[in-house]
Amino acid sequence: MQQALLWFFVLASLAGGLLMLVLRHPMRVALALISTMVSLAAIYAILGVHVIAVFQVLIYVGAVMVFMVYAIMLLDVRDPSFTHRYSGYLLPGLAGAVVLVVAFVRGLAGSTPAVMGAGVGTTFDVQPFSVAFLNDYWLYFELTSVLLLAAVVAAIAILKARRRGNG
Amino acid sequence: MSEAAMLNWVLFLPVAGMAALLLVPRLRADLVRGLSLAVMVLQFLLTVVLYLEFDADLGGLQFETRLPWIADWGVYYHVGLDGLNILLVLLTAFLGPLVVAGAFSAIQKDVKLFYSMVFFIQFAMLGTFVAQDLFLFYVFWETMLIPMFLIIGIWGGERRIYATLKFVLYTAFGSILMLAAVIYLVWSLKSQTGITSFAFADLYGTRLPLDAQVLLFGAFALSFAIKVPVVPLHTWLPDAHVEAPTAGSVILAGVLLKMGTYGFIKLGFPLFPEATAVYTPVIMVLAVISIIYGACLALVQDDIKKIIAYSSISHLGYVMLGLASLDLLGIQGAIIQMVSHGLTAGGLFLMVGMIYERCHSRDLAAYGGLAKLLPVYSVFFMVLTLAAVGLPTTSGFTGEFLVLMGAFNAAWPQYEAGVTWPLVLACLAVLGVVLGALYMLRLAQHFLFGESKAPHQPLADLNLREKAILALIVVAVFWLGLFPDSFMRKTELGALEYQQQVMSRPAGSWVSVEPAGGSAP
Amino acid sequence: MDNTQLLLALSTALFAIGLAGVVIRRNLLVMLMCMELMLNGVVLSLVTLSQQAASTTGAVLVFLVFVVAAAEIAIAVPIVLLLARRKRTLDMDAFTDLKG
Amino acid sequence: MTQLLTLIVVLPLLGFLLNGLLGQRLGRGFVSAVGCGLPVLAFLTAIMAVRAVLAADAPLVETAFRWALVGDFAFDVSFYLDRLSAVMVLIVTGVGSLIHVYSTGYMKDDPGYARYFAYLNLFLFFMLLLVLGRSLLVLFVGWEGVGLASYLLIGFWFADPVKAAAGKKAFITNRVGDAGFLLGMFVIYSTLGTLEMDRINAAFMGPELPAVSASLIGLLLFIGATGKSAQIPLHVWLPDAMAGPTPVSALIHAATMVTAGVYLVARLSGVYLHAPEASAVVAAIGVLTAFFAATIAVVQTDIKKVLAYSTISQLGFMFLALGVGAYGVAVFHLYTHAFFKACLFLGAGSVIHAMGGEQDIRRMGGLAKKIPWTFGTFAIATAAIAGLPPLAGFFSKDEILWFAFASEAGGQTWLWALASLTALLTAFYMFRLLWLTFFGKPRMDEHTAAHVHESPLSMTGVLVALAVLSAVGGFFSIPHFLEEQLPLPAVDERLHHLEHTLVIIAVAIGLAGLAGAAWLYSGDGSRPARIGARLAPLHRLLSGKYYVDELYEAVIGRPLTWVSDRIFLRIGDRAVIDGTLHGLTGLARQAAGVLGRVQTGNLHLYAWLVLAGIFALLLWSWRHV
Amino acid sequence: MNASTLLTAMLPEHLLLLGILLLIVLEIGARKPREFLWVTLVTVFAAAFAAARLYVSDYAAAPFPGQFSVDPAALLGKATLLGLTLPAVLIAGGEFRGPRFSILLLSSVYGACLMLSSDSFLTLFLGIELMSLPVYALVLLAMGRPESAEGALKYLILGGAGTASLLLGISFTFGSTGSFGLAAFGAALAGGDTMARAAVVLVLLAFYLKAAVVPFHAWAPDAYESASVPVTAYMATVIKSAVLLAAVRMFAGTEVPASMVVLLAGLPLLSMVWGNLTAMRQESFRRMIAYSSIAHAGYLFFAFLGPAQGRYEAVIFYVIAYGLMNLLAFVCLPTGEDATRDRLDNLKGLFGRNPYAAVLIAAAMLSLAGIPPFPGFVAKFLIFRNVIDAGYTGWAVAGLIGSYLGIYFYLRVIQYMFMSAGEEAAAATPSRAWAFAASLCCLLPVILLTIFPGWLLDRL
Repeated sequence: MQQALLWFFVLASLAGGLLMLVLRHPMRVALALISTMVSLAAIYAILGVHVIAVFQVLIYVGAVMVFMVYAIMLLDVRDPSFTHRYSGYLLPGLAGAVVLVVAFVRGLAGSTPAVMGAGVGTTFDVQPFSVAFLNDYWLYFELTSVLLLAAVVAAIAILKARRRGNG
Repeated sequence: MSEAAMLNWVLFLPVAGMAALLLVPRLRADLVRGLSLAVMVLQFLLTVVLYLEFDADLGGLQFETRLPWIADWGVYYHVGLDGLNILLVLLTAFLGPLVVAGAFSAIQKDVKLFYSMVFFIQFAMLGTFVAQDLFLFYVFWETMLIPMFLIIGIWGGERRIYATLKFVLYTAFGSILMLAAVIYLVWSLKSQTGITSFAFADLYGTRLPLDAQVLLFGAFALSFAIKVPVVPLHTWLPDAHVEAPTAGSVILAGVLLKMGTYGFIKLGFPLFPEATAVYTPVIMVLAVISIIYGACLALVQDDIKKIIAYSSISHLGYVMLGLASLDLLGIQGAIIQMVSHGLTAGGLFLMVGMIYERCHSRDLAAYGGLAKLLPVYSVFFMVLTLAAVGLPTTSGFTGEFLVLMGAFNAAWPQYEAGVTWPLVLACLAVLGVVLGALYMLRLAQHFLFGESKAPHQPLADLNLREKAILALIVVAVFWLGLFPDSFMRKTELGALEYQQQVMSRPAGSWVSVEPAGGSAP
Repeated sequence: MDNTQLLLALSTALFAIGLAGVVIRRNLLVMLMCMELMLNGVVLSLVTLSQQAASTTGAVLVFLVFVVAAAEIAIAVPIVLLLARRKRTLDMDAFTDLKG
Repeated sequence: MTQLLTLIVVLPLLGFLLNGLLGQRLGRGFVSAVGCGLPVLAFLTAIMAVRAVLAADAPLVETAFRWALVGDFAFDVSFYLDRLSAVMVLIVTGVGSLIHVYSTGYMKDDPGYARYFAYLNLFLFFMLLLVLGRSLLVLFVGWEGVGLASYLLIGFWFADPVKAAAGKKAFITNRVGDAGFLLGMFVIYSTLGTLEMDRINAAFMGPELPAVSASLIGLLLFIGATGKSAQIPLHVWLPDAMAGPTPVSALIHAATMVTAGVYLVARLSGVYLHAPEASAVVAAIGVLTAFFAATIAVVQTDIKKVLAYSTISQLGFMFLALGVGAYGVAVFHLYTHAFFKACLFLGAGSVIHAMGGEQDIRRMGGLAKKIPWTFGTFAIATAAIAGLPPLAGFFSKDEILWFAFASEAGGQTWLWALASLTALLTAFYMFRLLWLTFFGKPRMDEHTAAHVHESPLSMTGVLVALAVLSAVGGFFSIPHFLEEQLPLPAVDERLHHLEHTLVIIAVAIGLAGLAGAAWLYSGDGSRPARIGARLAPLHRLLSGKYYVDELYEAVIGRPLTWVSDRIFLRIGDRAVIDGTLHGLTGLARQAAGVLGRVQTGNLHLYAWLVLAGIFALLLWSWRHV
Repeated sequence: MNASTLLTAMLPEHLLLLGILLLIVLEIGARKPREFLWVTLVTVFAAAFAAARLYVSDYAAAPFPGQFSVDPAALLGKATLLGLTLPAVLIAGGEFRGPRFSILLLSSVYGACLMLSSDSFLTLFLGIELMSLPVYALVLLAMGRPESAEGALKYLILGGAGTASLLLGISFTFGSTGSFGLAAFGAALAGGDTMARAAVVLVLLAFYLKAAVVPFHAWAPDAYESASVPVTAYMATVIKSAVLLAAVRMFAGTEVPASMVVLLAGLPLLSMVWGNLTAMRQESFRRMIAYSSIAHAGYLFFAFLGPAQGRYEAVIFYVIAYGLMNLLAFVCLPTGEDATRDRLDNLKGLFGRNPYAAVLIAAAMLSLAGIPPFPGFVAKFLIFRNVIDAGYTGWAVAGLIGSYLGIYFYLRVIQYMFMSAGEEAAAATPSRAWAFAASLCCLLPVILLTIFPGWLLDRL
């Protein structure tokens, strides 16, 4: 059952990814991406990595994609990129992607990760994760805040530049 | 000042000169000129003292300074005089004031920069000659490109950019491969003995397998041969000479070209004796080709500077021949020939510059019968022409004669042993003597004799400054032609050491080291 | 093919599809989303492997990736807005002023 | 005085320096005093030195200074005076001094007076270096130096391109010879380890012969000699050299410099004695040169050209003598030739002077009465060169013919026959010259005729002195004087009885030449024209000088220029070398363009590059585990 | 872990953070826009000084074991990066209103410093991102250049691809070694299975991309050209240096296995050739420097062929020499409209107008070309010496020939400045005190390194 679900979500996320390449309107692409993300969250849940699954939904779908959708709606300009979906590098790009996937799959199929087999522990429950994060990894917490701070300043700078620029 | 420090003084005086020039206001051109001349004269005088103090009976280095420079790599600031460089140092210091004085009226643009560059190149050239550390040598060797690039490029003629880029790119290509060889050589020394050192003295002791030697020598030789220049690597020279301002040509012909031959004698041959044995036929053939090819080309040029430029190729062919002959006569002759060529070609370029300043043409056909228009000029020109032809009593004869004799002397025993080609080469080289007369007299003929004409008349004959410059050169030319012995005393031990370094190591006695690992791309 | 390999394959596939999307799609916003898809693919691989090893570090890294992705989008979208305002188009092929 | 020889050499050098540096400022008096005084002083010093040599009966050796020391080998500048060089040094300084004196008259009005004397003194300096040098190197210095002085003096009137070109031609032709000389020197050094000529001779005279072919050395040095002494095939420069002032022709191109080759061979007789092949070549070249030059001289119309070819011809005689081992005889002829040829040239100079610069004998005639001193001396010298007894030329030429016939060291009948024929021609063309110039009706224009006048005393005096020497010089037997140093070759006993016959033949030849010329050129001048018309092709060939110049130009000159210009410059330098370089830079430029086009500004492409890069790297790294 | 270690070990970072916070406060508090450049300068200088001071005292500590540690090598790297930032800040004087530029710059430097101290891939990843994200914005902040947003976007998207590749690589590294520690990379490099190989390739690729190695270089010319001069200078020097120094840290003591040599030398060699050739035809100074930096990335990656213990020495020296010289060129560029200021044509006749600047730019170009006696030569020598020491003579020769191709376009700049006549109209540019100070900042160390390269080399 679980395995079947896993397969289902694997295929669903793959389908979502592929759809992103072919759908015409950005909004539909966004929806495809969201479906992929949700499928991935489901996979994480199946794997038992609940914290990540929750983050996936909250941060990606909840924050990032909402932001994207907002941007899409804001920029509802009709231009050639809506009618002509593909750049001049369609064939090389697809060929590249296909051979890359084939290479990855064939290359990695034979190799067994050294970390195999530990299975799911309690590591990924919310509480142990939070404790570990704040005890052992608080450096990253700090750094992340610096990063976000910088990103905010950057975003503001860009927006202000737009206002000032154009000249 | 202590004895040893004096060489450093000589070496760094141009740097001090540059620094002093920085302080002079840009528009005080006369002050710049005067200061430059004063510094150069001082440098020459100091060099003369050095020369006189140089003890001809001591082998090895004198006035040696050895200070750690990049201690971590075993690189030392190591300079000193020996029999091989003493004359070239003297020549460089001698030409310095003449170059400076010769440019007094010719250079009116960016005077300060010009003299700074002259100082710069003087520094680099002296440094190359006196360096006893391969790294230091290489640094000086390459540094030379910078001022020359600017001198030709800024103050040169119409196609100066082409000429100067050609010069730099040509030379830099050789240097790049030499750099690889330098690194490899030092690495070999380290892997053999555990010593990390760039000192010539240490590197002479490196024992390399023949195939490695052949490659390394090839890299060194390419770099040196371009600088000499040896046919067929010579085409930068005529262009550079033609486009360079007078001072540039004088430096180029007077000193810079000797870098190549000096490189051979100081590094190329002694570092790789077995490879030298392999390459000697090639070098001798190329030297003879240079002699004849350069002479032939000089014969059909219409640009006065080009004639002298091609004659330089021919004359330096003699130097190469002498060096490769490994006969003491040839080596000594080659050293003298280097100096002699510096004097004659330098002097001729100065003279061409003087006429160019007056008439703004280098076209041989535009001139004629200058002997009537400019009698004093013509006398000097004739003397220098004849010195270039190698007429006895001039320096040119001393060099050519000893070189040819050396080459022949080296070839004769081989001939008796049944190997004829060296003798054939020596005989062909003698042919260069005839060709030399042919093209130089053609120049003098068109230039000085015949119906009087010049693009710009009336012409003022030489002024006192110009006379003084040329008189000094002429005196030196005759001095070297009539009494070379005093000079050759100073170089004899150096020449002997060189000869022994190259010849004494019996083939096959070297210890093999591991061949280079790694794959080539 | 066991699950780990299946998921790794999926992860690389998503990575490749995302990259291909950047190559072949002309719409700027779509390109951004394809970039996100690449990151998603990578996250999947991270999660799979950390889950196998029960590594908290891996989970922390995934969290960091999320934050970085968000920050990247936060910067990218304003840039896209700027470009769109300037040229009234979202066609990447229109933005080839810099070249050579 | 111990440095006597050095002094001889230095005196003219001093003259050169004084005249060259100060002459222009100090005026003609000073120039004349220095220019003539120092050579005369040198002559006197030379006499003292020669007396010392004769008194001591040993060569005088002096070392001036050490030129160079390489390894164990010293190149010393040292001087060597023995009987041979004594003869030479006396000729050089003696005749030289006379010509200097003559020049004061001849060059009186020339603006380059000081320069002229400076050059002349310089020439003397180098000539003395050549003659006195002990080592081949010093000799070579003088050898090239006289070439230089000759070059400068031929081109003395440099404004005329033809004259300047003649100077260049002389220099370069000499250089060709010098190349041979150098090679010879190198062979000697490489095998014998010395360049000092007495040692070289000694090496070959010693009990054990050196392990080198004397003929090789002999031939190489002889190449040098052919250059300097204008022998076939390097004879072409001498006639052109007549472009210089006439006293120069007399001194350099007749009396002294051109005999340097003869001197060299005589000096190294030790080598040539052991080089029968080389000697044979010398003799053959000598006699052929003598003959061909004589034939050309027959048709020349320029007074100086006739003398020039006669000089070549006479030099040929000297080489013939050298070739058959009669070194003393060669020097003897050199010595007599110096007198009569100098006299002839100076006489010609006097004629030209009188004619206001005219040199063409077709426009002369009947000068005998107008310039009697010149005529008289010229006639004596002509008779001397024609070999009429008892004048100087008779003795020397006769001995040459005899040894050419009878010497055991290479005497051949055909040498004698050809030489005798040449002697006949010599007598003929010399008397032709005499006749055309001095006898018959004047053929010059009125204006010139009116101005014909005898030369000043400084010139005629010298002419008389030389004429006297030409007349009596033969009584001083140089071969005898040099006997102990340069023994005469053995003569085939069986031929001894022919000696007197040959003398008679020789005299007859001289007279026959005289008679022929007299018959042909007395009268209205129609006879030569008729004969000339009948032998038109031959005449053309002879006046074209056998077209040797043209041949050289076609075989060497033009191909050299062509190869240099077309092959070396255009193909070698420009097309191949620079072409390759420009090709490479063009390639780099093009590559830069292509690579620059990859940067299209299109992000899709950039991303694709990343995609392709990942794939390629992965694939490569997996393939090469 | 005690508080003082925490404070001391991260002192440079703390100072930077302090500066950032101060600037934010100031921006919020300021009534009208002001530059606050002094704050930035003092911050960078203090941080650089702190790093240098700690380096001199041979400080080493691990406040977050396995995540963040400092050692002298890292400290010297940080001091270098911060020192190189200083001139970039100086020439930015007067160009940006408001402290946002400063905040972004400081954050970016913060990230760069972080990379040099990272012990785990997490820190490295955060460092790279923290370094890159603000730069995307900085590129865009050029005054009056409509294309700059385009450059920023290209940089961002390709940078994102690089990030993804890095993360995939990290995950594979973890998969094959079971560790997120930086040392795992060495293990993966030494290991032979396909996943380890993929991990190495993907991580390396991210570094190649950030350092602009062909074929992952394409963003660089566009981004460099679109950014303003100080930002280009910053990108060309500090970011490139940080990436390379981080790579050295990541490679640590691992010798490159023979089978990986082509991977590590092939693309860099291609980079040299590509960068040097393409640079020949550029007409924009910044674009030319971009291609030059692509070539230099090639040289720098050659250092990894050499023996492990020489790598750091080679890279740090190269980075210092290269960075100083690059900055020297940038700070001496004539002032003016940003869009025209870096046209190479604008440099024509510079010597006549401003000899000081022309001479310094010339020196910089020659140094970049690797012509002695400038430090660039010593740096190049060091790298190729290491390559030959490791036995890869063939590669060294190829690399040297590749470097030869670059000489021409550097000389072209000198040719423009000294040998071509410029319009005199452009004359009389006032020499700004900021730029002069910046030039001194670079010049003094350059002189020191030119005359006594040993002074630094002996200390490495």
